Amino acid sequence: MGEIINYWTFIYGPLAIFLVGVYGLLTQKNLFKLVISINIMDLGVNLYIIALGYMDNASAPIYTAKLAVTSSRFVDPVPQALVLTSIVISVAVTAFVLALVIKNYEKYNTLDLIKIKGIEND
Amino acid sequence: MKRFVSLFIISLTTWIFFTGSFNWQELVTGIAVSIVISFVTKTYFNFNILKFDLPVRLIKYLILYLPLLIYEMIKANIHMALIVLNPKLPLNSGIVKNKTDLKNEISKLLLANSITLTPGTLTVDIDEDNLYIHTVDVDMVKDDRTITSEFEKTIKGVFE
Amino acid sequence: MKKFWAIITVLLILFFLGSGLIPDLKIYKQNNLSQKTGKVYLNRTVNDDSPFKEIDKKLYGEANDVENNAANSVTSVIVDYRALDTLGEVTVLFLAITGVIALLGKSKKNNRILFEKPNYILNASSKILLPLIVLFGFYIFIHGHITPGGGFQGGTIVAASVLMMYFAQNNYKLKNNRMKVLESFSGLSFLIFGLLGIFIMGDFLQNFLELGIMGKLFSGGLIPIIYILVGLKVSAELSNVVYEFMGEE
Amino acid sequence: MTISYLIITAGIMSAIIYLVSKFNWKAGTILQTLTFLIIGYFLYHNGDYSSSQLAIFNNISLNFTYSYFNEIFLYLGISVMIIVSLFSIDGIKNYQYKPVYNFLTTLIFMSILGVFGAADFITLFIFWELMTWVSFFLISMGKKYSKKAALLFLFMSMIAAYLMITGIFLIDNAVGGITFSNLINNYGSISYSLKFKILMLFVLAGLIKGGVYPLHIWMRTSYSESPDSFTSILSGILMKFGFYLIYLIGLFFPVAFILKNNPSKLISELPSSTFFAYLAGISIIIGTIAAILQNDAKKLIAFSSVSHAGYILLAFTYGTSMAFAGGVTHILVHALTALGMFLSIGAVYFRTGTTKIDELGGLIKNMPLTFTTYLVSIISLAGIPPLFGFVSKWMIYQSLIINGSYFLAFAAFFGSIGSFMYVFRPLAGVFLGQRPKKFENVKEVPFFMKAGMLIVTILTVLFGVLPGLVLKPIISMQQSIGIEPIKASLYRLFSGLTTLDMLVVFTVFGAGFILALIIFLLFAKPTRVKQHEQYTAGEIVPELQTQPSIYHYAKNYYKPFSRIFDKFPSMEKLYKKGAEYLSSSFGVIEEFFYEESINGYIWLISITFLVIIAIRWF
Amino acid sequence: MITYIYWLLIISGVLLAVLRIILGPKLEDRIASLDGINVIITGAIVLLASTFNNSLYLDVALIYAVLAFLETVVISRIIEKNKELK
Amino acid sequence: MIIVGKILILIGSIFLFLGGLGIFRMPDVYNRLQAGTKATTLGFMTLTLGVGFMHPSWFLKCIVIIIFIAFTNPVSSSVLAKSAYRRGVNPRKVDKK
Amino acid sequence: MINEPVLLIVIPLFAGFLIPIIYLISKKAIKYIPIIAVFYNLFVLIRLIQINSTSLSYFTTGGYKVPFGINLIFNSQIGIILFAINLLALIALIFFLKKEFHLVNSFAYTLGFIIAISAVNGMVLTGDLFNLFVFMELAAIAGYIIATHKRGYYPSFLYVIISTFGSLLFLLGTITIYNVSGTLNMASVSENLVDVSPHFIVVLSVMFIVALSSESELLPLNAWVPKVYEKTSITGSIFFGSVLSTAALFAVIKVLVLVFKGGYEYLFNSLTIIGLATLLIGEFVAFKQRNVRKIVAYSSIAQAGLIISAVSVSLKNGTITDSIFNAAMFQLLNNIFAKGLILLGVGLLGYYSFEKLKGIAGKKKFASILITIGVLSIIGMPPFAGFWSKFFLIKSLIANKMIIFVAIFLASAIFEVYYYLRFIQNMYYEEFDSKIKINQISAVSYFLMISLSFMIIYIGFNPSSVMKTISDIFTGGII
Ligand code: NA
Ligand code: NA
Repeated sequence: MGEIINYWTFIYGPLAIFLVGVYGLLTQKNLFKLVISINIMDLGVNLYIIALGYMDNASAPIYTAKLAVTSSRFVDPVPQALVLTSIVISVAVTAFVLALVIKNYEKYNTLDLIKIKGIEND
Repeated sequence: MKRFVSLFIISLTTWIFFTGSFNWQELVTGIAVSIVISFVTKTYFNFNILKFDLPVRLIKYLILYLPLLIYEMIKANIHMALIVLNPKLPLNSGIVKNKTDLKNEISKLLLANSITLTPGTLTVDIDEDNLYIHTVDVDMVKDDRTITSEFEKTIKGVFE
Repeated sequence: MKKFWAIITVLLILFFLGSGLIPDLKIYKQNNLSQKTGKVYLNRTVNDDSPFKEIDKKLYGEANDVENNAANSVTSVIVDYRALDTLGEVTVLFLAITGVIALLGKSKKNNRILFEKPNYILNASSKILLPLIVLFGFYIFIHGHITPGGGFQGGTIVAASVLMMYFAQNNYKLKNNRMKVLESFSGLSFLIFGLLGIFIMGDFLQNFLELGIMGKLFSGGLIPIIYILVGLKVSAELSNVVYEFMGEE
Repeated sequence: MTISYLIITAGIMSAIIYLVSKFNWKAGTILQTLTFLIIGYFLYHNGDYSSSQLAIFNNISLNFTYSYFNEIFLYLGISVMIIVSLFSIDGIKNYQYKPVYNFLTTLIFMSILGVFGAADFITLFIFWELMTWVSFFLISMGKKYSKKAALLFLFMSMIAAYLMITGIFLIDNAVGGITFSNLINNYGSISYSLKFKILMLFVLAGLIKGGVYPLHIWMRTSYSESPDSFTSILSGILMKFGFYLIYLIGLFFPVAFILKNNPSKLISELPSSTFFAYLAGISIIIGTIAAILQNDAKKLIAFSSVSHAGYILLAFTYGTSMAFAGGVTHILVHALTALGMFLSIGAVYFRTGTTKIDELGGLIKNMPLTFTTYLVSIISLAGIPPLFGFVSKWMIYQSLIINGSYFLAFAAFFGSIGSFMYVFRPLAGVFLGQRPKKFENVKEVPFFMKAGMLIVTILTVLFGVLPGLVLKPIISMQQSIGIEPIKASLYRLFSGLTTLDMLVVFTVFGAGFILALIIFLLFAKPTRVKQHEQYTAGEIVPELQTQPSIYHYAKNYYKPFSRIFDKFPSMEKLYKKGAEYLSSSFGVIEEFFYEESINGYIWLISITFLVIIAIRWF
Repeated sequence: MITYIYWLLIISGVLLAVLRIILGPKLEDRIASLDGINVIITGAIVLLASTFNNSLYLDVALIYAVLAFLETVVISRIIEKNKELK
Repeated sequence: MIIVGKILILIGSIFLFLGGLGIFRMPDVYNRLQAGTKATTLGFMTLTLGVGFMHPSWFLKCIVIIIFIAFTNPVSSSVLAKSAYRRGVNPRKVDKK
Repeated sequence: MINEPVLLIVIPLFAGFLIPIIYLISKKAIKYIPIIAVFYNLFVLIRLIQINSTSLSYFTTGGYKVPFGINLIFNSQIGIILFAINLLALIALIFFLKKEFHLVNSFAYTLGFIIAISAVNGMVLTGDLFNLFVFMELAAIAGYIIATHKRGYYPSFLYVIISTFGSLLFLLGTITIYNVSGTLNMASVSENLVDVSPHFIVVLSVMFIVALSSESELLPLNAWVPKVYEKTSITGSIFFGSVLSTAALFAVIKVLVLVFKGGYEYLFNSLTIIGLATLLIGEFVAFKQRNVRKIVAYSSIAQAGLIISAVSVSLKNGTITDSIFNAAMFQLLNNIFAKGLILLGVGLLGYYSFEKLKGIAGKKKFASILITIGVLSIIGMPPFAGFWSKFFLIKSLIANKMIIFVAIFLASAIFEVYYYLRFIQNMYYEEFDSKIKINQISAVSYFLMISLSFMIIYIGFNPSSVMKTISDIFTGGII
């Protein structure tokens, strides 16, 4: 039972969030919603990273005087570091792509994918 | 210069609170950071704490104002809790205008915040010397000093 | 109908991904950290001969023979072991922001949100909050190596204070040229410290300073310096974004 | 002198000739002729079979050989080049870039030595490609649309090159080396299917170069658009590169290997030889018909080349000793006759500036030698005794008759009949009939051009009378391979059925001709008609003065005939249609993969993802 | 045991406020709820520090508090300017 | 000390809960702010103070946080209230009488 | 003099960080910084190529030993590939500064470009999976900016979405790999990736196939390529066509070689099929285009497909280098110059559609000849460089009995020859439309084109020495 819950937390949960984003990309026609979908995927990936770094009964990997005495376990610092990098990068990309959405709107006066494609092909 | 020093003192004090230690490394860094920040933000800071009697006032303030505030806050919350927990939700709310004699910006701000944190009142806005306050029970407000007067005295004593 | 198929597709992918990854999750949950790079990062024994060995001495406050003395292992990873990533990450942010400004900066000029009336309370409180928030931001990135904070968080807070000022005071204007200089300066310093690492020790971004005592502010060698630079850079960058969106020419 | 030295010499001389031509183009051209002559002399003088090497790039060395199997081709190449060069001493007067032309033709000479003298496939390929390049530039130096033609030539050559290089690597991989000797020694160890692949690759490459239907599409434009003297090289030699390749891979190697063990299995060893035989038949027919329909003398000859390429292929696919020899002989025949025709047409162009049949006429009086050359060439080409062409056709027919194939016999017959139709037309249109006013003062071409044409004429007649001159090396080639050689003496040929004595034939035909001449001179009562009145029976037609060409009797010469083939699909149109069709169907692919919305792309990605996983999963 | 009570109270407080965000009905209501939630969550982080016995979470709480304050202020000001936002 | 801390935390939690309940139950935005701000601020302060009592070494920092929240929370509420007012949300009057 | 490959990343970054300050002083002065930086890069590269041997060495960063720190991999062959990439970057840069600097936002574009060079170098050099992700993102962001240079907002958006999709999958895979192998160092991943279930490998492989297909221009994630190529500036097209695509392909190959080198037959089989499909579809679609940029875009896609399929064929049996692999690397190198030359040349002529390029060779003889050299090289005409890559590829494929592969390759090559020659025909032999304005081409531009042609011809005449210099890139000290 505990195993199953673990799987759900560590694999299916984040992946499901990731795939909600994919679903958005599959069905949404609005540029803005596509960006949101990408962000949902981002969230899923980041959660996945954190989840894989998680361990039971372990604390944040920061040495403090107290911890040194009790010598309790630390979680893996690598995923935490990676997720920070990943978040910053995804924030940067999101900022840029939102600016692009705005420019697309200024240029085509619509955010509908199909309409923009139509205008683009003319 | 006065602003700078005021700001520096505030910053350094805050730093010490943040770090919670008097380790020399932290202090040195704190001083350096405080100097930088004071220098950068002094233009926007027009509050002078360099008054000779400030420590005295501050103690007075702590003794007089803080208990008052806490008392009022607890009262406010119990009052609020009673309303919230009452199934009938007994409300009689509205916005009223109250006067203040405070001139200093900080003082007015403190007044407004204090009011917001106390029974059934919420400061919505301030103009020259009026406060617009939302109250849960408008009938409680007798005149245009009812809400402000309690805190005004204390704040005036400390900051003006 | 399309949505139906989308759901089916997504569920199928979920099935394959999930069930493909599960068996090995089990394996690696059991011996979780012992065979991972993370272990040697935690123990600061990368350059030790047997990297996976457990160090049993208490690190805090006494260990001086570890590779870096940053109490926060995540910071160790970010700013020391994998500092090149961080350099890239800082640059990603820098470039993305440049791009955003290039795309929108011009068209958004003169569009500043000016309020008919300033909010008195906000205006007054912002004057007190500005130095305190900036101080707090500085505190965060200065202590990045011993607390959970770091350059990005601290920088964000500093820039947030600029945002607050724009919303609180109608006549506030950021001196963005100074910010640009700060941004460049901190970026360049990052690189220069990295290059000094090559000159002095032989490797890019290799530490050449005293490590200090773990948990103290002056510890971790280059780590706090780099993180402060990152903090300054992020502060300046994000402030510039605020400026570009809020400021007027 | 080994071939490698000769090639180096040719290479060096190309630069010298270029420089000399810059100074004085005539001197340069003469130097070129002398160079070719001397190189030819050296090859002949040190006539022992030999092989040699030449190191070029870091680790590629070129191998050459002068041997029984290639000597005849080498001499053919050198002779053609000598004749063309001689012709060019006067013939290139009107060309724009004479030094470059001389330079490039010298390089062509070099590539001929390289291709025919190669002892391994890479060497062959390198000189083949050199030839492609030089030809590309030479073709594009020609007329208005020459560049387009050059491009088409390049495209087809590229395809041929790809096929060839693949075949070369297959050989390399199969026998561990690319030298001919290696292949001969290890031919037996190659599996049947691999042999088939190699054969198909090389034969296809060869057919493209040789201009066999339906891969002939580059020939028509290349022939008609390139400079005239180059056209003669193109059809005289370069086209033969293709057949040399087929000869090597399809014939020589199987022959060399199989006949050592089991002489009777030659044909069966050539997979799909029937297919190629039929292809050859089709090529003959189509080439003939198309040639008949052409209005431009050069295009006409180009299509005749398609038809004759068919003959060569037909002979090769038959693979008997006689057909083999016939094929090789026909290569020589076609080289000589094509040379003669192109040189004479070139001579006409040199003086008149056109090759359009219906713009010309009546030049027999002005240019008698040119006329003679053309006449001798076409008679030879049509396979009429007693000229050289008759010999090769006789050999091919003999094998056809022995093996009996109705369609092929019909094709060969049709080709011969057709030959009469198309070769006669330029003869009539250019040299006979009305002479347009502007050509009244046309003179015979200068000395060196005449000399070139004269040599061709003489050789055509000489080889016709004494075929043994060329059959001797072929026989010795066959002997050294180990095939039972054909039986032939200096002027006699023996097939299983009959004996051909060319001397007798020549005497009979010569006697007949003289008899006819006497009868003509004694008894004919010709009425002289002014040249321009013959067509209108004395009636004055006003348009005749302004547009004489529409009343030219060569105009719509084979109109009724061409009407039959009006609706017939042209291969070129077919290719064009095919390309259009491909283009539109590729449009669908583009729509699917690159013109979707973002959702569409993500669908594509997701499905790819699923498919790849699912295939492996279950 | 008492820890569970703390968390039960805090989490139900958050949930109630979240419910208000969902129910609205006005934009202002949602922002007000968000503001409240933020304070509760800040408190929760402080409590987390106590539970994990790790003072580092206090910094996190403070960061959260700063950002939450700015969030409310900025959103309020924006909707004040753009009255058409609903 | 620990006991005091625990009790303070309990009280704080209760107020935080009441804040949430107030936000949920109150009829309009002003009243929600009233409930949200007051109850949550006090709850937060009490809770944090309790934590500070439980871990004396953190006390100073807890005070900083308390001051910060006590200072900013009314401000933000006020800003939101004013903006709501400017947007034309009228305070609802519920008359008992 | 320090000889660390990391300088190739640091120097352009340094220039990039310097630009904002300089920009405050003088808006024109920022022109010179990137040029100096790339020149210096080339200088450093020459030095590095000289002192490094052909065996693969790992350069540590931060003083942390392999495989725990982030390592850069370098040897003289990688140096040469990098040199070509940087050279093309320099050419694009010079062209940009001369011609396109004033067009839009010169600041952001210059910055984007110089940082892109840093990112591209990082992609080629890094030996760490996550670091590769960071550099890929950095290059991608630079790419997004460059893609918007001519207001191509929609293509850029498309590019962002597709590329982000790819990089998220890559991240997912990278983290999964870290979780099971405990390391991010490419070479050591492959050693630790044992005892995992076959399903796991399948999922992981597919994740990587799809993830890497975006930057390497493989199906199914390459839809952005033609759109972006079409709508960007000349500099942008060279950047995408020669600089970014090469680096990305190299990075992908690096991941395949270092991470998946042994026993992932299914991965390589799938990649071969995908690569060949990409090749065919790319050539088919290019066949129908009548716009040179689109032609180059699709042919670039096709080339990527070819290279990837050749590489995966050569990796299938677990051996890292063999002749097919080397031929693919040779092809990679050749493409840099040929594509760069065509894109630059056509960009200089100023028109992309066949309609407008009709007969332009008559007016712009020299430029047309130079373009033609590029085209002939791409279609594999001897003696240009491209011929030899086809030569080596066919030779090695046949030596490995990949007859079907060769057949597909040859079929696609014929399409390629056809449409490129059609382009040449259009340029040379059609009637020039006198309404079309002819652009002046400056001496600098000619110089750039000539230097590219020179490279093509040089390789064409020294194929085996060049081949020898870049072959066996990944042999040597793999830990
Ligand atoms: Na109140
Ligand atoms: Na509040």
